[in-house]
Amino acid sequence: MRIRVKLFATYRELVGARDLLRSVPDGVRLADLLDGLLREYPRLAGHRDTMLLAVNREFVEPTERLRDGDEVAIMPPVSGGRP
Amino acid sequence: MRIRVKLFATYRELVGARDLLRSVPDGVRLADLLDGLLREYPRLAGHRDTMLLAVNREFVEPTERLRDGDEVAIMPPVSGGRP
Amino acid sequence: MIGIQRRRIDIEAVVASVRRDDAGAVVLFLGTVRADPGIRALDYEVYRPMALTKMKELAGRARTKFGILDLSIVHRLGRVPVGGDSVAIACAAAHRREAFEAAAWAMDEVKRIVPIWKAEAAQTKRRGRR
Amino acid sequence: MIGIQRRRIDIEAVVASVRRDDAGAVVLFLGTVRADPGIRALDYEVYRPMALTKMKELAGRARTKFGILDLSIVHRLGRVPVGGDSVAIACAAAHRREAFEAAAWAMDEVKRIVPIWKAEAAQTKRRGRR
Repeated sequence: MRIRVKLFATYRELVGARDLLRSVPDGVRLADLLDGLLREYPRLAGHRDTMLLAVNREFVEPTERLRDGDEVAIMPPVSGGRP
Repeated sequence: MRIRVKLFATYRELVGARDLLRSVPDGVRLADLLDGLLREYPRLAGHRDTMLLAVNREFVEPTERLRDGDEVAIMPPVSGGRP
Repeated sequence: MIGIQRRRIDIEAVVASVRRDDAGAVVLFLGTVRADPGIRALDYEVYRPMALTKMKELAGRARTKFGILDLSIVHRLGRVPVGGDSVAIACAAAHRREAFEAAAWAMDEVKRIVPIWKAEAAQTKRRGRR
Repeated sequence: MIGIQRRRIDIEAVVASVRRDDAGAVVLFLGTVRADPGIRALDYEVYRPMALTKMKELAGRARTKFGILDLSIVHRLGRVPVGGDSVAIACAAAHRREAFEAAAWAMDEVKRIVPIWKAEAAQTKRRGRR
């Protein structure tokens, strides 16, 4: 399966790319894709617990199963600042 | 002492005047002036418990002592409506 | 900016009156004349000098109580048609929580202690709605 | 009105987008770029299609949750100078309590679930403040 990965804000800077294309085996979960990316880009690893994950523009859990052509977004927490 | 009395909104309509001038004895309290006005304008009497009272543009209690030249305002509760 | 006026409220001007570079949040509240059954307009009556004094006082109290940067209040006087703004309150603060709280509190105070009364405007013969 | 735009936010237009004759209250919230030490501007980055979807969803949820009449959200993208509005939320309701609550809730939700990030704009050589 071909998966498009989008990176935003500080993660885009850490990885040095805005979009990645990855091939993964059928039926893989988002967590598996993510494990591979964190090995590939160790500077992302420290953010694993706080990152927001979306598939096709919906927030999902890492257990989400991916399908061919999915758009995965890996995002830092949104803009924040105290209320 | 000369006291100027201002009436607003529904009270102005009930009394049929926007301003009244009244002479009262020295050292009289607002409550005494008010008693006289309620006798003079009985249609105001039913509003006694809800009316707002001010002397020289400050809210006061009916026990407030009046002084010559004071401007007394007798006002319905302000515009209201639920929050 | 504290004001009582017959003319339409310029909301850009009310917002501009509280803007500051150290603000991170501005809240504007508009009280508008609602099309309740039979209502085409409201007439606002004001005890002007006392209303202005009370509005200034409550804007000052809002600054102290909520730690906001600035607060403006402008109220209409006379006839305001359905859909029109009868009152505008703008508040600037470093953070949004206190801007919302101060604006809501200020409007409650306007309704509680500022001598302004509304009455249904006399009906005209026209049947059409604005 | 739901929007993400590079150009300045027209606050009159955002307010106008929620006005209705059955509204008695309009609340406008503006998130503005605050002059924190060393900050001259912020750069906003957006995951646009997802951000638009989430903004539409949360405006719909606000209508249901608070019983408000309408809610608009407009966010800036790109560089916003100190004093500029980065986001505007306008809300119309029959009564003010729900207009304040819905606008405050909507802004919390924007900060929580709408994929928009801010970063300090790169410093220029100029020393003067705007």
